[in-house]
Amino acid sequence: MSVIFESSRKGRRSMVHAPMGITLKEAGGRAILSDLPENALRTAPLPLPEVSELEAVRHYTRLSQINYSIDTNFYPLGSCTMKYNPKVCNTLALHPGFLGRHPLSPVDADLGQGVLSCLYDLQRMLKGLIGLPGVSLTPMAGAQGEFAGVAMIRAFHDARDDRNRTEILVPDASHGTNPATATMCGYTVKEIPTLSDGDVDLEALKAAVGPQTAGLMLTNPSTLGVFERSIREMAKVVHDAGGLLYYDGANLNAIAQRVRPGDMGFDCVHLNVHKTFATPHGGGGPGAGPVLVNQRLMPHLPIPTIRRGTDDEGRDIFRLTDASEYPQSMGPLSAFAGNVGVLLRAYVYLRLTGSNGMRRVSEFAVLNANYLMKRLTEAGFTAAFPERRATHEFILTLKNEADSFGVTALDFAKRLLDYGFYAPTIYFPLLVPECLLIEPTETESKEELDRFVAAMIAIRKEAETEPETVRTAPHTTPVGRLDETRAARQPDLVWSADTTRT
Amino acid sequence: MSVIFESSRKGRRSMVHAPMGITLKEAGGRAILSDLPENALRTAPLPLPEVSELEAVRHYTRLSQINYSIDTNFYPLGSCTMKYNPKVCNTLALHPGFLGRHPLSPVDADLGQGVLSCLYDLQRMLKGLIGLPGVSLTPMAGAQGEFAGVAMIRAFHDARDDRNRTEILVPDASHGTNPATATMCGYTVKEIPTLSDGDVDLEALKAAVGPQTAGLMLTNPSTLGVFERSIREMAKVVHDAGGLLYYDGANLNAIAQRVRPGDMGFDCVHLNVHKTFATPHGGGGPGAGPVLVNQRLMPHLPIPTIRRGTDDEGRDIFRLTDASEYPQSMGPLSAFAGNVGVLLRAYVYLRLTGSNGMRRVSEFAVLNANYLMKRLTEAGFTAAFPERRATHEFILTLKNEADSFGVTALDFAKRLLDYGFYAPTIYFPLLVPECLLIEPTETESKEELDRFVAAMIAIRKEAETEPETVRTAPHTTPVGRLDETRAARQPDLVWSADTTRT
Amino acid sequence: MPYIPHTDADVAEMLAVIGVNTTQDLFDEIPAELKVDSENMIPEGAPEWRVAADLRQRAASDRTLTNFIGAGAYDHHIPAAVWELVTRGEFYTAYTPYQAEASQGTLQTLYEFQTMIAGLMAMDLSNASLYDGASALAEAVLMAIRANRKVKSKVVLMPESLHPVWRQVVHTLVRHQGIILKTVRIDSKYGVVQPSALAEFDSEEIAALVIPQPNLFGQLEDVDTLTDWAKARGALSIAAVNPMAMALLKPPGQWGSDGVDIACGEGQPLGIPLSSGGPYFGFLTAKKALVRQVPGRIVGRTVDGQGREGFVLTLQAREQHIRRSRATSNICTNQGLMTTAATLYMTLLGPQGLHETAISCHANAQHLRDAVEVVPGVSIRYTGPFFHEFIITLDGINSQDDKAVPNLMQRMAKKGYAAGLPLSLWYPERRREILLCATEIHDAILIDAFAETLREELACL
Amino acid sequence: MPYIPHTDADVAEMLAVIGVNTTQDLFDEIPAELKVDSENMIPEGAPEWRVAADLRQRAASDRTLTNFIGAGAYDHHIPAAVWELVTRGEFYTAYTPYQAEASQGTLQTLYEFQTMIAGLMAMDLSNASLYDGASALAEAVLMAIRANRKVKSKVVLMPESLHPVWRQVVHTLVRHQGIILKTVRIDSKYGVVQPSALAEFDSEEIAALVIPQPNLFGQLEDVDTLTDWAKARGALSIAAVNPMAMALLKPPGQWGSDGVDIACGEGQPLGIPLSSGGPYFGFLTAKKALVRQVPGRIVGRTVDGQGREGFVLTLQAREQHIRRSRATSNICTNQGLMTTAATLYMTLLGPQGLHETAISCHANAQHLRDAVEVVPGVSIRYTGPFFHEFIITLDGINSQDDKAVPNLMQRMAKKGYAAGLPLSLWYPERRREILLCATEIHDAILIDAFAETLREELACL
Ligand SMILES: Cc1ncc(COP(=O)(O)O)c(C=O)c1O
Ligand SMILES: Cc1ncc(COP(=O)(O)O)c(C=O)c1O
Repeated sequence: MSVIFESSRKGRRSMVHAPMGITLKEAGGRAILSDLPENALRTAPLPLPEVSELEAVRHYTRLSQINYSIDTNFYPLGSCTMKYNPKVCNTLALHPGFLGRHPLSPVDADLGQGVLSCLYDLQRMLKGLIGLPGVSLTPMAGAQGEFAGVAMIRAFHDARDDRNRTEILVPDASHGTNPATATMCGYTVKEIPTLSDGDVDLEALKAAVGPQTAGLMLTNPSTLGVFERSIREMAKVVHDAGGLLYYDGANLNAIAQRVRPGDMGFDCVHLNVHKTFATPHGGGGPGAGPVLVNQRLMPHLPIPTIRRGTDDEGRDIFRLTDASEYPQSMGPLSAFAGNVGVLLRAYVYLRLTGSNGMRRVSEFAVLNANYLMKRLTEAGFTAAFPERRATHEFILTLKNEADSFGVTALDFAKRLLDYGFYAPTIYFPLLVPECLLIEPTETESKEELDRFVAAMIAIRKEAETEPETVRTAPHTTPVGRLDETRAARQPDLVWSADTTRT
Repeated sequence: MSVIFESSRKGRRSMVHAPMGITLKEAGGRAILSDLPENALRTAPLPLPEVSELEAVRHYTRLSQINYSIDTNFYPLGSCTMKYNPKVCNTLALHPGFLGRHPLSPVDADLGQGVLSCLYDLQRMLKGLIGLPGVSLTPMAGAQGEFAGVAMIRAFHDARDDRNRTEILVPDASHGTNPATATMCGYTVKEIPTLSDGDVDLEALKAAVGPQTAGLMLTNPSTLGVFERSIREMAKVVHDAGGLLYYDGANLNAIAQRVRPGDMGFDCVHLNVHKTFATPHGGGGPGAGPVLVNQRLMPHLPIPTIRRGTDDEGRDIFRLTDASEYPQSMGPLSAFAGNVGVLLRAYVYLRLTGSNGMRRVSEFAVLNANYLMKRLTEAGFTAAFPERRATHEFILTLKNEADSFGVTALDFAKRLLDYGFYAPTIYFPLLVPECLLIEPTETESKEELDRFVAAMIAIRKEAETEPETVRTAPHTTPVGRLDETRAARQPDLVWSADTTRT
Repeated sequence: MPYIPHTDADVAEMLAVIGVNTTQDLFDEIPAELKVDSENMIPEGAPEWRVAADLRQRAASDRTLTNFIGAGAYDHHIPAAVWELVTRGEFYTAYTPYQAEASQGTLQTLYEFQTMIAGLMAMDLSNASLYDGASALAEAVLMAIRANRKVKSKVVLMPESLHPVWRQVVHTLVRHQGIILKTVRIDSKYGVVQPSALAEFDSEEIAALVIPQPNLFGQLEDVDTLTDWAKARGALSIAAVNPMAMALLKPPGQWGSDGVDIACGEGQPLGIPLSSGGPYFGFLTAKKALVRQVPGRIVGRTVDGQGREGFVLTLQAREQHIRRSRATSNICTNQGLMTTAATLYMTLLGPQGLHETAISCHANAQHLRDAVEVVPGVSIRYTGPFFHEFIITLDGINSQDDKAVPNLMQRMAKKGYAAGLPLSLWYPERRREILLCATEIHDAILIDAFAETLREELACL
Repeated sequence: MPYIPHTDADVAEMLAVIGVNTTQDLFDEIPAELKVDSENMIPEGAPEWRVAADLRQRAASDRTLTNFIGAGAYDHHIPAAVWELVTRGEFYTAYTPYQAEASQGTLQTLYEFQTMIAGLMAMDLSNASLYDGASALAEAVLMAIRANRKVKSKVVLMPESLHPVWRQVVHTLVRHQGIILKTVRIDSKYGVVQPSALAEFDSEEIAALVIPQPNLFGQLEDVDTLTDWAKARGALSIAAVNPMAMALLKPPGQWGSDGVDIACGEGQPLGIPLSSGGPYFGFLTAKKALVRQVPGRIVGRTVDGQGREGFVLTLQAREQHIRRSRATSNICTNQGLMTTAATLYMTLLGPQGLHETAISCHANAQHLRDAVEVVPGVSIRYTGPFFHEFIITLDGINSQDDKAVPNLMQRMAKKGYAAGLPLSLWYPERRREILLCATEIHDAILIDAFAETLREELACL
């Protein structure tokens, strides 16, 4: 589709969005600005599109229609937990009372208690679910939760003047945000290899830990779609060396209400509410990444958190904590209190789903993944860890297909789009060649999974008989396979009137 | 797409919509029903689809995507005024305060004044716009407004014991609702022919009126897209014969704030707020059809209307009138007060657009229609009334094209769909052969009109060079040309599990 | 501040193409003496922010009471997904689906709606909506008169227990066609029609009988007897029902030995907000034999040239745009979007959810009755089975006092309650009676608090 | 009550395929001693109607005050079309657009966003969002340190007039990388940085200078001088600006002789609701030369095999999923949907609408200043140009009294006003000062009523 700027016409506008109801010229123009020095004013024209409201509505409605999304397609993107995002969570979070409140608006027993009581309740629920006593909701996504976690680990060591711990350990299958976060916190990163059964190599871990170890970052179930069976031993190894354990909660959907990261021995946890608690991904965000900690990290939590107290008249009141209550806090992570609107949606989800419901969530997430893995392996595909149970996700390796037909995981992924499915995660984790990381989630029906299996089988057939069809896929999307190399070599990042294209 | 019932699976459900949060069995089942006689209870299973919320969301999201609509396509459907429906009208009408109010909720100076004050203001605005002193907002669409109007005309004659007026006159180009309404009100219908210049045949009208004439129903501008120039004479003819004049307001967009139906001599008017005031058509409704009347019809207005008064403490109060205040009312037309939510949207539109804005609406609606007519006739198409100004719409006759290429108005219409345009109204009015009634509305840009002209030219070219393409259109829609004859001959109106199709 | 995209340059170009100097010239066929200038009662246009601020304030001032009123409009929870989807632009801004191939979304949804509502009523078929329940009943009466070729009479019977405004609407809409509406009285203990009341019409030719279920007072009519009585007399039977109730009670298609001929009603309980009374939608379902007498749009399934299934408006020969003065009705625009909402509502609840919602309404209404019955000064007006509403009598109130109940209602409103509908609104002499309603959202806590407040306020009287 | 479609029959079939007896067997790799039962602090699930009723009540209890607070979050009108479109499922429920061909809606919107925000800042390019303004500034600081190869120092200067929480967030996020943050003081009359304050750093090597515009107090900094000073010192300049202000004020790309190197800020004023502080979004724009140092997602335009234009995530070699520990940032999920809202906001307002909105904010802020200045006991704290907020001093209040201003605020809240931000929140010693803000929605009537109430309440002190 043509970009919005190409529809722009000089002088076109929506007068309902003229704040004074008249044009600037009619209003007396620049006179209003007489107190501003001439050289402080903008002279460069505002290069925004000039279109009518109808043109804008049409343009963005049509753009939306060319997106795949959970609301329109099965979206088995591994590690991303693309489950149904209940509409009611959005509807309630958009209530004018929640939307209109300024973050610094006065708080007393009659004011601001709606949103703060929800956040307080959410804090309590998360503590129960994770099995850790301290919580801060403020991180704005998983990666910021990771930052908060590792920064707390650092604050903990620093507070004890234990300054020689310079290293963070991560499994080689870890998500890229783990090592990137460790770097941001000033650590060097050491990768621990994975055994052929998918578990972390415990011996290698033992060999790697030492007085330089600040901590270990771990996902469990891991990004390989298996549960680390020796988690208790691993925790002991790290703790014995004086390090702390960080839990990356991206995969919580597999174990919610069954195993608590706190019980596994983790000192610190982040959650992705945009995964486990079904808040929308919005084409890239916003999410929220609350962090939970045990007693020893509690003093270092990022501020603010929500506390319950009483006002001068003895009435219950929920309020934000301030720096004076957390003198050892690692600091604030945002200008206000994080992605409150996202947290509200997660809260609604948890209220609806409830304790028993979350247990069913993990039950059916795991059932769907194991069923899908079994159907696909029976159909001749190769699982990366065939001897293991799938968790909420599992990995196929298409190495055989690549070798036999010259059709790669990327080609399969693109061809799946033609069949109406979003593609699984590809080429992650890096250690499994030609891999697809497939996560169906609990909200998909058996029929949908069966359709996916049928599509995979059909594509393999095509790979055999007409590989070019697969190699040049997709064919039914609004554009064909896009040239990523060109995009990176000749970056075209903003539109301009004189950009011409062939 | 498969119908929702085909996705149904026995026992599937969304538990969040179980009102008690538990299943009926858990709740103790039929015990609750012990006070209801067994033979009063339903035993037939409820034949509703059993799907998950995600399946429902996907199904109806996808269904929506295969609709053309104003938000996605130019929709030049003549007589229907498919202009942009401002989003803000919807957003404000959906405010919880408006949505949650029961129609019989108590009204006093502190209660219910929000919605009633809006409706009262709307009544005032409409009176100004139309130039008539009486109004009732309650009719739920244009056709019900027509019923109200003709029933008031009848009530007027009856009240004077003038019982021999048995006939309603309508032009032969009139909309089908006009004669159908006259019948519902117990009148016989006489059609008045149209002259070749598009005006009603004044001489024929003179010949037709008489003591049997109850009234004349007229649209001006007419459904032929021209302004009846002799409207004052027509009014005189009918009035002199003791009949009354009814104005069908479907075409008000052409003359808003320029000519008032009251000044033309009409006694009674209905408006289509879903045309002139941009409330959505919703795939067929709801609309609203307020009626306006002059002094002599006022006692007969449908109830309720909104009045301003004072309460016991002297405070201003808006309230609904009741039958006791309108003893000669034609009666109520709905269980409550009509389509209030639609009227609120119209009110918001009028507040935004305002007096001067409505004048610009008619200015640009007429500019667009005349421009489009000129461009198309210059391109070789035949206007039905080439000597006349277009109003907000105009008629092309494709008789030449049908004769030369064997390609009909229907074929053109279907082929336009392939070009991304909804089709104009076809074969209405009936008196113009192979006609397209084209109404662009003021909210479309010149570029969009130019694209439409280009498509029409391209299709005529196709009609010449590859007529089969046009005759078998559409080709790019989710289904091809549908067999309407079969639909009517073998009606398949409800889905059932054993309906099989080839 | 209208929504107009034209730039000055556009206007100049367009005028040049047309060959006129100003846009005013385009209006030169309008007689000069008719033209008006813009002055009138419409205020100047305002920017969006200003109108939004004003309207939000007005909406907020309609503070919504905890509502115990039913009487034809019911306060159910609507799953959020319903209106999130219904207001999608592609549904919301489409027209009546004249061009079927470009309107399959709307058409298929309507076909699914027809299937669901016909199934709920256990009838053969349905149209695609009428304006509201009251006007749908009027259309059903007209349809019955057209369809009944067995009897010559145009007498239609409507019980006293039918919603009085519905009776008036029917009267308004059918009176010009020679139809005679007669009232069947109800008994004073059960609030329903007894066979003896029907017997009064034994000697008359009757064209149709209207049967409400539940009736205005929430009481259940003996629908089997009424349906069979009509049939035996050669009259058509017309059910006027609450669709939510039909998820629990026997549906009209199964009343009596053979079911009713036409079943209609108000669709509001199926996912439509209260919204001060509208837009709602009327539904009308019928036996197969009557299909060509049905008013309004009907969607049918058919195939395209390649045999693919698709949906179209069908049987249009019944309608005003084809048959003009001989159409089955003058209806054109109906309440389409509301049926989209109802389709989503029924789909999301599903058979079990809808059934349980109806049961929950009933259970809560029982609780409400029990809770108010023990309030001193309150008694239950009628005996016999009821569904989700019932009448109480305030025994302590002077039956001549016009002000007592309205005052009580105002005081209850100050406490946050719409405390039921005073029956005197429609029956001036029934000054001590109030119609109360509960749905699935009136749980025990809410009801007990309400009953307590009622007790307090009655004690102050 | 989870969202799970499985029927009992489905489960049985699926277990049979897998070859286990119960779903519990699927968890058999989890050490038994780790397994917990469901008891914990999460309550039982509830049906939608019950949760909705509770949440609506809580939301309504957050009664929204007429708001005169700014301080980093601004109360603008948002055209209704923005959120009607943003919440369409296809935008709302898509992931980060890894599969470009199935995500052109999101990708093209982001490309348009990048173009608009870069244009507003008069910078060469933009990323596709960061978390919020404060964290975007931290990323900008990290980026400047990476990019500045001219100086070896890691000293970054931030003026005292920069939002204090932003300063803390920057500190939190950059402190572990050896970066030294130093504060540039402001003068007490104008509330801005003067050349003399910069002169204090004349002998130091500086890596970057942060320049807020307008600053926390609403005052306008002498951005040209500051930008040129940085350039002359070999430091990179980082603008931290309010994007609404940039529709009126000179944009960072044109500050000084050559523009700043990086311009970032809080996107909330561009169509994002206040919502208790989030989700908002941070934006970051830069000069072309710095493109490979930019953190976060970037969308680029390219072509497919047939030469059709399309959009992809690009320059991914900067990012954590490729470069891991050597990435430009750890950010993964950003605030995508918020930029969709901003794109729509900027599109609907257009160049004229945005410019006029900024002017209207300014005009109303002037009116507000004039209206409160004449209230006895109120004086204006700073001299010099400002944009849409400013500080007042309550002269009558004892400067040692901790309670006076909070009490006043509470009383104003009872009258329906969020009467500005007490500066003591961040500067405990500034007990008599309040930061006040007006936008386009604070018209003269609203402001005059506010000033009158303030007068009354101050008179009672
Ligand atoms: C395993 C894992 N860790 C961390 C993250 C980062 O979370 P976020 O994208 O919320 O920053 C992800 C997200 O994809 C993930 O899958
Ligand atoms: C000229 C004319 N009259 C009357 C009507 C009927 O109005 P409604 O559809 O609102 O009942 C229409 C609608 O298309 C119309 O175009």
